[in-house]
Amino acid sequence: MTYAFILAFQSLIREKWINLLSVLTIASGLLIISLALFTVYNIDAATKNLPERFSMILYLDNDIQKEKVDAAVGILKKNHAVLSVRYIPKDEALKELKTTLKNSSYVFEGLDENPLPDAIEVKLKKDSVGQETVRKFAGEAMKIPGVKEVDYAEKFLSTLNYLRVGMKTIGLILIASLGAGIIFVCYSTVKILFYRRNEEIETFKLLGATKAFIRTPFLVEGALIGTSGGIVSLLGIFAFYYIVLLRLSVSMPIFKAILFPWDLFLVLPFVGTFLGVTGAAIAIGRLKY
Amino acid sequence: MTYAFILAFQSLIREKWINLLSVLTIASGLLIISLALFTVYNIDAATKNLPERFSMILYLDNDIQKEKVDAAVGILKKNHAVLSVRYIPKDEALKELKTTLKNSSYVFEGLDENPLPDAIEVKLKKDSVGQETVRKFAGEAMKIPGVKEVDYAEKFLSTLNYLRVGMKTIGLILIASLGAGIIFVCYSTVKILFYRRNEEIETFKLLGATKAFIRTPFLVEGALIGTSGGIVSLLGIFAFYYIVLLRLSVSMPIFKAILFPWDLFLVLPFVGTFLGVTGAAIAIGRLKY
Amino acid sequence: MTWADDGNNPMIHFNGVTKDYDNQTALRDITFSVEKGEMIFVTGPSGSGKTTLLKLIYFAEKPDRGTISIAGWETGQLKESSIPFLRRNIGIVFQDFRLLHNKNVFENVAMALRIRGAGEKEIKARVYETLKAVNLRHKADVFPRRLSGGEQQRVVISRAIVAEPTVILADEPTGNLDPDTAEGVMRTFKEINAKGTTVLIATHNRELFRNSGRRVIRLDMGNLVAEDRT
Amino acid sequence: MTWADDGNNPMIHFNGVTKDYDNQTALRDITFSVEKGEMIFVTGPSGSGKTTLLKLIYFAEKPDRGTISIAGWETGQLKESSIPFLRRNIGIVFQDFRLLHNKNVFENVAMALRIRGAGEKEIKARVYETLKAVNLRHKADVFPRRLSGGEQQRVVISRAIVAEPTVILADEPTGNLDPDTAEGVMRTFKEINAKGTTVLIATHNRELFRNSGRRVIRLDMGNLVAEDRT
Ligand SMILES: Nc1ncnc2c1ncn2[C@@H]1O[C@H](COP(=O)(O)OP(=O)(O)OP(=O)(O)O)[C@@H](O)[C@H]1O
Ligand SMILES: Nc1ncnc2c1ncn2[C@@H]1O[C@H](COP(=O)(O)OP(=O)(O)OP(=O)(O)O)[C@@H](O)[C@H]1O
Ligand SMILES: [Mg+2]
Ligand SMILES: [Mg+2]
Repeated sequence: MTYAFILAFQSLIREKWINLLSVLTIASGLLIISLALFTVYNIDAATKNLPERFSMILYLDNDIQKEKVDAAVGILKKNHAVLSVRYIPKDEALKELKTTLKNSSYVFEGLDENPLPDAIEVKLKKDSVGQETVRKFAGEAMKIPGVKEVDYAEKFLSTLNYLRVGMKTIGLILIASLGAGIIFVCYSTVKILFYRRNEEIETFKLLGATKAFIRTPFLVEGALIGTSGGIVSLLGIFAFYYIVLLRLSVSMPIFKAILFPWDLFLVLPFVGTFLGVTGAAIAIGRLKY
Repeated sequence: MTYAFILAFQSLIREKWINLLSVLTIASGLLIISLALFTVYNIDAATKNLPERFSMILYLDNDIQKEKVDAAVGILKKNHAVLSVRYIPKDEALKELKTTLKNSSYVFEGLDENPLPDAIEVKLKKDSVGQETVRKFAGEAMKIPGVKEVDYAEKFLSTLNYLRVGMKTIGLILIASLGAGIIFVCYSTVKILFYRRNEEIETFKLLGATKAFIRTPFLVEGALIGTSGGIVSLLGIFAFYYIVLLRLSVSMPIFKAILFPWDLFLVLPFVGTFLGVTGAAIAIGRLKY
Repeated sequence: MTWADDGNNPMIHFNGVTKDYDNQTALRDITFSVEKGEMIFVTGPSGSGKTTLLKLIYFAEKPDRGTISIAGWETGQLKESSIPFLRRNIGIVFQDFRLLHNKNVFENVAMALRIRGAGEKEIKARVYETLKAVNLRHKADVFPRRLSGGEQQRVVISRAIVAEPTVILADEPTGNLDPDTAEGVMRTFKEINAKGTTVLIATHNRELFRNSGRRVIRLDMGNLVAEDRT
Repeated sequence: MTWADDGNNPMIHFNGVTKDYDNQTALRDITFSVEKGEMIFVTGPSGSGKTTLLKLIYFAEKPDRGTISIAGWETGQLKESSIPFLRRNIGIVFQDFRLLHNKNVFENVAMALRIRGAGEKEIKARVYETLKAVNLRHKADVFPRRLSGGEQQRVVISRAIVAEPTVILADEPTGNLDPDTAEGVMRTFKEINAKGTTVLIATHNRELFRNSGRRVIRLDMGNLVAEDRT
């Protein structure tokens, strides 16, 4: 067993070119997959809380009575899709509008009557923030007595939808193709290593070596190459984080919002080991005497 | 010379594993560089026209005389940084505000006097849209007689700045590291090929082969591997365009705005050839008798 | 699994063995036996099938017809997983040497023992001893490509005998050796044979078996044409 | 560049040549000459320096002391770029064969002509002719690993003679050949020599030069110990 390690190390040193190439190929493959996962992870985290920002405004009839408002709020609160309901009297609405217009607030200076209607703000549960459900909900809300008009951001909804679909599509394509690529690299690397030492292996067999004796150094080698690839990709991820992300977030505060899942990336060397051993095992295949 | 091609093809077929690996590695390297360039190209195209959207509003004193406005416009037009100047009388400004507020336009229903001031909209030349220049310009504009206040979007400027710096940084890092990577792959591929055939080359030399006779098949091989890599990456780019981009743009119209520089990508196979031959030449190095 | 000394079976027994390659018959209907502890020669012109005969004995080729038994093991009924263990009882001097070019002389010879799982101390002692026997102790650290043809051949001989196998198969073991060195090697084989090891030597160097009193099997174009005692 | 027949220079001339390897002297102060059209033997025990002497002649090694001239060319003053052209005048039978294992027998022999830029038609004609001379015409399409040891050796001999070089260097050319085949090969060498080609054969097979009347150079531990005519 120790001799298998000696043989594996000897061959790693002897074939340094091809090994370096394999390690770097595997590393960059894992790196790109990680970056893809990292991006997907962040987009996902960012969009997860987006639905909270979505709200609908129900404008009520002019001079509506208090009881009618309470009844409407009651109906809305009973709806399963609803997260929260807030009644906004017209005075409050005017104050808000003035804040929104900021510099131009003198628009309202000469105003002596509030032209705004009373309104109810409704926030929906995360799951219910979709184009279909929202449209349906709006239809139902219109039927509530006292509701004059329903207003919400159509565009927000469609953008959210696009983001999710686009992210899924690109992410899946990238990860699937790169995953296949890495397995292929491991496979062909060991295949080459194996093929190169065909003659040596033949001699080993003729001298009476068991299959395990021949196989073990290759598996060890595959494991070492895969693990190294994983470690290098981990270093690459760290470099990416420290050199690129941290630098950028100094000048661009948006980057501070980016989440960096350490624990997820620490698994990279092990993924490398697994891929390396698997590739090696497949490449060696069945030995025959 | 024809025999060199025969030898090169024989060896390509014989060493199909390592060659496939190299071709795919080079292809993916070129593909990623292309995608990076493609992204940079598009961000660049998109941000190139962003400065056009930037404008400053100079609010003028209440009840300002026509002559004073003309004088101010004259001073502004003389400034080198200025692209266009537009006088917006307060009536026009109110109309615009009403359009902007759309649904809530009844805010202004009871209004009998226009509370807005007259204003001048100034657009700056592309080159002058930067945080420093704009700040300086605003300072100068405040000194013009009749100008009460200068308003512009600070945030827009800083975002534009970030976009440019961030794009440059990430793009440069990506392209530099991948470029080095591809040269390394070509180099080490041919190095391996060369090293594997060390014994064969030794025999060739002893039989009286000239250096050119030995070298040519390797250069041909390097060229073929590099070119194949380039072609595969080109196919990859096309696949990316047709499968990913076109699909997405059906559901997400934003993607329709993306530019696809065909002519730029058609150069890929030649880049591959060049890299392959260069790598091969470096790897063979000086032959010695 | 070791070779049990199971009664009175001959060490090597060929019964009507035929071996075809792609478009050629290398051996045709060969029948012969080698007794335990015998020393026997196989001779014949170039391409007559000597190496093929040896390959059949160490399971590198399978017979197309006929049966072969080695120390009582029928090759046809042998499980694949037993082959390495049976091979450990055979020391082979390959005609094409089959040295490991990325290992030095010591490691080349030691490999025969490592495969058998021997300990470091035993390996050192025995490898140096056999290298001394073929007069190559001073080349232990050298890589095969830096050896002369005859020196390489002697490394192969060392590797074949170092693990003290039950049978030694030597294919043209003196092709690259001068008469004096060849005689030394033959003396070593005789000593090993005297200790009970079965030795089979394929050669066309008639000097090796002239007047040795040993049995000689003559092949020609794959046929066994004569079996005689010199 | 071809070998001009420039007057009365000997074909091969060694003058006080010494060759050291890492920690060992392979040849010590060797002086001898081979005339044009001569056939000469080099003999000596295993490791005595025969192969090294041949390597010096075909520029695979450089002498550490002394001078070597081949057909009037001083090896010390030779430009590196001339080496391949000089080598084309030398046909070499390597002791370790140096066959191209990924090319069949025909291509192996043809390589000697391809390197010289010969045309396809000439290549076909001459390769088949030489293969016939060593009795291997029927193995033209076979890859070297599927040949017997003696067959491989004959392919190497074919390759050495196919381009009709001015000098033939043969290193143990009959080590894997039976006496009859060996005699056939020697006859071929003699025929080629009769046409004016210089032939130098390194061997320890005394049969090859016994009673041949040719000059024999004897090496021992790197020293030239005797030069005699049998
Ligand atoms: N793997 C193979 N595939 C096809 N033919 C083979 C193979 N090995 C040997 N042969 C052919 O079988 C015949 C016998 O070969 P073998 O090696 O047994 O001869 P040999 O007696 O050892 O000859 P030599 O003295 O030259 O070594 C030869 O004609 C050879 O070409
Ligand atoms: N490349 C090398 N590096 C170091 N030592 C070498 C090298 N080549 C040969 N030697 C040593 O030089 C000595 C002479 O070797 P050479 O090959 O010339 O012997 P030889 O006469 O051809 O022997 P043989 O009959 O066994 O082929 C040997 O001891 C050998 O080990
Ligand atoms: Mg043989
Ligand atoms: Mg020699």
